[in-house]
Amino acid sequence: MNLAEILPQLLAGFMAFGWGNAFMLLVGGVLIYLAVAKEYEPVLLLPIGFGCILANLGMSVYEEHSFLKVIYDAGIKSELFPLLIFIGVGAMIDFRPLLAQPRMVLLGAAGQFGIFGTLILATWLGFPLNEAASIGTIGAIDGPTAIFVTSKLAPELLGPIAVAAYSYMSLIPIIQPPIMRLMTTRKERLIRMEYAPRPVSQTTVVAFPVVVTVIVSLIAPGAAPLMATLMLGNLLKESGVVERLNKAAQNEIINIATLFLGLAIGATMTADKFIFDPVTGEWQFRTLLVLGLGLLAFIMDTVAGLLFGKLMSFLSGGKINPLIGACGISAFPMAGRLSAKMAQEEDFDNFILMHAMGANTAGQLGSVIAGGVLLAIVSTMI
Amino acid sequence: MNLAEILPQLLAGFMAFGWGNAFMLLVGGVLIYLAVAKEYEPVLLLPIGFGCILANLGMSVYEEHSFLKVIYDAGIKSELFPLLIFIGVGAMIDFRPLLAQPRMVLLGAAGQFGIFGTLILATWLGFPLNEAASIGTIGAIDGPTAIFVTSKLAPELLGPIAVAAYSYMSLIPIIQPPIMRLMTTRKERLIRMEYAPRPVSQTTVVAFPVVVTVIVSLIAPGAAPLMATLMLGNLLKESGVVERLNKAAQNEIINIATLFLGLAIGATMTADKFIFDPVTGEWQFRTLLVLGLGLLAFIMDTVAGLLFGKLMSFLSGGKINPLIGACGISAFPMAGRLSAKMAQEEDFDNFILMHAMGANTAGQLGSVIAGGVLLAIVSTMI
Amino acid sequence: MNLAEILPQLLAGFMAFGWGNAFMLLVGGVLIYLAVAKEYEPVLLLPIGFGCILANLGMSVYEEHSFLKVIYDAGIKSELFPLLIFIGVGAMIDFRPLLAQPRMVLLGAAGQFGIFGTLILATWLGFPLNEAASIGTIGAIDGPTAIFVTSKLAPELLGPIAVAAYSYMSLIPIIQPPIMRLMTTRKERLIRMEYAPRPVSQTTVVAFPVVVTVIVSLIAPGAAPLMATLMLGNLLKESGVVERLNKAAQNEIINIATLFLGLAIGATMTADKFIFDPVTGEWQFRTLLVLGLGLLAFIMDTVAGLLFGKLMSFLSGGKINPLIGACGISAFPMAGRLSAKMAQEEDFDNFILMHAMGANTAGQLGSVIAGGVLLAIVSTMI
Amino acid sequence: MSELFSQALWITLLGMGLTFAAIVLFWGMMALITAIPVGAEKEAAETAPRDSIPTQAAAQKAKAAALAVALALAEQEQQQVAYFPMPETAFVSAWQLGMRTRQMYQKGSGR
Amino acid sequence: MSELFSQALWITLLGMGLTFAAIVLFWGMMALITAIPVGAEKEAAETAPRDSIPTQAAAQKAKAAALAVALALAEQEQQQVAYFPMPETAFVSAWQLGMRTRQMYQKGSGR
Amino acid sequence: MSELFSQALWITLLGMGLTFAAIVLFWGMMALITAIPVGAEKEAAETAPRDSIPTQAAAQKAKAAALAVALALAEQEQQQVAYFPMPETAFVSAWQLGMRTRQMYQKGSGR
Ligand code: NA
Ligand code: NA
Ligand code: NA
Repeated sequence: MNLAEILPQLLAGFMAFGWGNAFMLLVGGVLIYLAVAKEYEPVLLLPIGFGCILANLGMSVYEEHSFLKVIYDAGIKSELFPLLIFIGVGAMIDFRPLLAQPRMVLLGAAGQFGIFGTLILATWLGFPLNEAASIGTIGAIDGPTAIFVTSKLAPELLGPIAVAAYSYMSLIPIIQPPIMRLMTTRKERLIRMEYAPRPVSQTTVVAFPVVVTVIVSLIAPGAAPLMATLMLGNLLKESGVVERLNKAAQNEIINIATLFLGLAIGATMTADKFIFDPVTGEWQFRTLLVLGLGLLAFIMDTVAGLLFGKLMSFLSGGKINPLIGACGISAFPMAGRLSAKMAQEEDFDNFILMHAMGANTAGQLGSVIAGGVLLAIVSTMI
Repeated sequence: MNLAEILPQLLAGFMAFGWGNAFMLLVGGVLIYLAVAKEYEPVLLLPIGFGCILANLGMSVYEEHSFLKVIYDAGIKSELFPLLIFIGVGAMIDFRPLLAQPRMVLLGAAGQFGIFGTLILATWLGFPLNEAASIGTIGAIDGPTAIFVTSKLAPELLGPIAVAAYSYMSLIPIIQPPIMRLMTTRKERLIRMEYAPRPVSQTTVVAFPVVVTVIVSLIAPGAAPLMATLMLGNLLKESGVVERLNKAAQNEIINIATLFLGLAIGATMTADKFIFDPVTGEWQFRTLLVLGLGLLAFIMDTVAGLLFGKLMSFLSGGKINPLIGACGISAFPMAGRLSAKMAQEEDFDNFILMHAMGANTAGQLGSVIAGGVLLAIVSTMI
Repeated sequence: MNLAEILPQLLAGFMAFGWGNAFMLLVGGVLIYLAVAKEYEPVLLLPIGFGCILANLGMSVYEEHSFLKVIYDAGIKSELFPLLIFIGVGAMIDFRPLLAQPRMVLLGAAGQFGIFGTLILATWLGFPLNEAASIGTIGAIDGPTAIFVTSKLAPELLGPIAVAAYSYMSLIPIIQPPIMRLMTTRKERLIRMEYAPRPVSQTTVVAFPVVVTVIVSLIAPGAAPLMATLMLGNLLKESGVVERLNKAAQNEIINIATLFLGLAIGATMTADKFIFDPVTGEWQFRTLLVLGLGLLAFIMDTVAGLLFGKLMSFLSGGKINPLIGACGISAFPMAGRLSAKMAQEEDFDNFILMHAMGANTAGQLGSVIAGGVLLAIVSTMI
Repeated sequence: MSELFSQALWITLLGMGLTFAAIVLFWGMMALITAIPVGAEKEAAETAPRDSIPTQAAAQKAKAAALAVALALAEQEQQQVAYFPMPETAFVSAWQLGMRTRQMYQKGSGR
Repeated sequence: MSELFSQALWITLLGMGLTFAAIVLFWGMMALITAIPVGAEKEAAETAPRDSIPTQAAAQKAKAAALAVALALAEQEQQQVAYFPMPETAFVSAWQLGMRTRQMYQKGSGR
Repeated sequence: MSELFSQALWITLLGMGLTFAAIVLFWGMMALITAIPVGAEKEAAETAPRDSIPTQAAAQKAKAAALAVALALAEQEQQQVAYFPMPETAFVSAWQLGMRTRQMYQKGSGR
């Protein structure tokens, strides 16, 4: 027995631990703090933060025998986790407000400009196309879409992109209101909207997810898996005949996938990818840039959505409150509620929640489509 | 940037979509319609129908990077899904009615004739032995058994066989009654059966699944995994000491496995396998043949079961109502209830439900054994 | 068609079945009996017993196409199952009694001596180092730790080690009391302990699992995955903001992992590994030795824990009841309750439950650390 | 007769034969397994009386069960004025059956 | 202007164009899909009236819903004396929204 | 003494040493971690008072808990006339303990 042989092994934990790792432990701690004390998207930030801590203690997804690598390979590399989460999200979405007012769907397209605006900025800053596009997906303002596209185009950026997407999403009530006040007049915010929806039959509600799946798979095959799973979840709920499966989607499947998705993404956040790579001797400023660009993506989305809302308001002869343009960014259902609240702050009797929720679900659809289109275009160019 | 390069990629969805795919979308839509509007086995036909639609939109199990291929490989190729479902099914079955009247078990053997009768017909129609045997398993009238055997012998037929098995099973109340009326006299249907069961002790109920597993594994090793998982589920329930695991079997495990089994099987139903293969230039009439043979399998099972019921009625000196012969086909628990209902239609005071449920659970056992025997014999010959 | 070809296949079940297998069926039956009739750790002994039966009927983890091999590879070889179970266990543990009396943590170290004492005995009996260390882990008196370490060092011993660990753990109320009576005087057992705990803030309770993860990962990297998952589960519960994930950890995740862990471990218990290997012609006396050494491990743990308890009692001037030393062995929460009960048997008004539970959770921590340290040291030497 | 066809016939003969053989074996085993525990019943009754059907009450329970089924069927009949015999699904129905069976026993023992 | 940057502009043009095209297609499809079932409504009403919003009651329900929201928002307002607009989480909130929506309808139909 | 045996002794020495070292480190850390939040307590009390044990009520709760345990143990004692100390399972018992602990606190604070 030779202590000289055993000691390095016993001290392996300390030997591999650098100041960069210590800093990343702090980052993980901050994420957990935000999740627990501030309740910012805790179901994701808590696992991501804990995964980040583990990644810098020798359990990253880059270690050959790490259990987090097993989970990463099984769920992120295979693209299963975002899709499983979408089955659950689909089972929680109600498309009736949108189906009752079909033209609201247009608002779901404008709110995707942030994706492409950010892509332009990122290429201008020198990011290669695959990374720039991945950063752009933060502008989808929809976690699973951003993770699905990024895991195909630039998996090395999964950590910062997921963190940016989910953190800013939880900050929607802070990010959007100033922009909304700046870009709309009080008169516009006071516009009341009539709620006289068409009746929506059960047949329509069941047919909708199937038809959407077919259309999107044909015109944007890149988005097909995302849209298919989202719509599968919705079909499970709306069909009303498979309550067992509906419950499994909304509980077991989404909870397990969410926990392990968060852990695995956090476990990509090693110090050498985020701070300083001792092998190449390079500082990783990209992480900060990603976080900054992500904030811009949210802002551009909101601005584009509001501009389109103003256009629709003008075209409709002032019958549409432009505030609901801000719901087209996705961020379901926070953005929808926020718009309704802004309108009500100006006039206590002004209720636009149903219109806002319609635009918000349209934004969810638009986000997935834009993400798929982006994936398809960029895939051919790299 | 060259549009000529990108365009084909953007139109990839349309380019790969032929009239055959359009037809299969219709088929998927019909399956979903049957599931939702008619409630024909919705927990399976809904996922199968949706999977069929996805398969013809570029997400089949034959695509290299399809998420449904990942699920197919993990659950069907590995044979796990049918076995996981059987754990849950076993936890839902009550063998007490059968244990209280052991001779009822004989009815579980005769009702398997359809398996072999269909095999004969299929070979006569020119199917190779492995495919003929797989088609025969529709006569097991038990989804997981049919899928387990088929995935080993002829995985290319999984789609039509699963669809046939589950659709006809949901049509039991339409298929069986005419045959039952035709083959039994009113006098026979009026036979009342005494219900004086032996007491069944807790020890017996716990020992039963273990002993069955041992016997079947020795004499029909092909059926061992199916019988073992079915009996494991039953043991979890009957032991009464592992309520957590029992609930997991009856909920999480069976629900998740059922959803993904259905999706993955539906995702095998591509147009080139079902309608017309553009590569070989051949029409796939086999699918229609499978559906037709499957119906015959159900009919032959019922006829054989009733004939054996009449034989037992004769041997017992008219103490057994031959209607319960029709429960030996499996199709648990529909067939059991149907027989009881038929007897009661003739005579409102005639209750044979407990006898019928005994024969029905015997049919479940017989189906698994016959499936295993078939698998063992055919495996040596191909 | 040649019967001579088919017959061997049909009789394959009987041909492969030897007297050793018959004996192992009995062993499996006894385990199921203990689980059902005696309720000895049924959630694990029932699946292990059933898995043992399957292993000797041609479905062991050593068979190429066995579904239990699929489960074994996915959950044991990958080390996922013990870790998933620990997420659930962590979500069930309350560290408040320990945090309120920090010095109790010392008792968690002494109770690990059985691990190393057993290791010494096992090497003395001729076991190679990797197997001796694995046998020692029975002394961790914590199933997932023993399984995690053994699956890395000596997977061939998984079956007997898991069976020993769980069986003796359920026998704690029989094993410990005589030793406790023998090693303590009545006067010592009568010592009352003041319960004036420090207040434990919510911040402390949330920070604790994170800090423990960091410390253990640095000083005992071998234990890092175990401690990290245990603490993740605890964080999910204590954070209070991710109730969905907490419930998933305590239900779906732990139940499914437990069921399949038990089955897969049972399925390693084939006759040729446990009784007699017909290839080498050797009797496998090792199994009996493992079971015997395992019992000694429990005894040595208890003795060391009590001795340390007496030391602390002496050092504290008789303010500490040495009985709580017996809780440091882990076996959470049985050992904790047992000590409280022993103290109360002497004096009906003596309540040391909170102190006992503190020492008991300390034992849980100590077990994981000792297991990790053992793994790290032995890994460098083989 | 083609060779394949003759093979199919052989498989049928062998397959049905083995299935019947296995089922007959089951019969014997069940006769045995339900006979043995009469001695062990005492112990079983002490530790786990919850699920076993007591002999004396069985006939009464059967009647109660039959009545419950009759009511259920009558009810179903009425619904079918507008609608054919509800083709329920295997899983959901198995589930329902379990629940219903439990209810039957509850009614029986409640008397 | 670098080639990469020009590529990015092209992607933006193409991407936003396709996204709008898809969404416009959705609009048409939704107009169609919500128009057709008026004929099929009768059948649907027979088999599954549970989830569809009846025309006659819709306006009333909308009012009820609006009122409920108003109350909820007013309530939220009060809480915010001490605390800024609760940044809720996506999943939990989606969940809550579903529950709340159901409650709204329950209140509406309960009147 | 064989080399293997001497290795085992070394492992024991090193292993127990490291385990004790880690546990002592834990002790220090816990002393620290439970000391710090006294300053942070105010904030914690505002946002999350639900789970922390208030100092003033602790002694009272301990009594209540002790009483509950006494009753539970007494009850268990009686059952054991016919039956030895129920060897419960780890998971189920951990679960039960959690429930029981919660109940204890509920009883305590309900007074
Ligand atoms: Na968006
Ligand atoms: Na059958
Ligand atoms: Na221990």
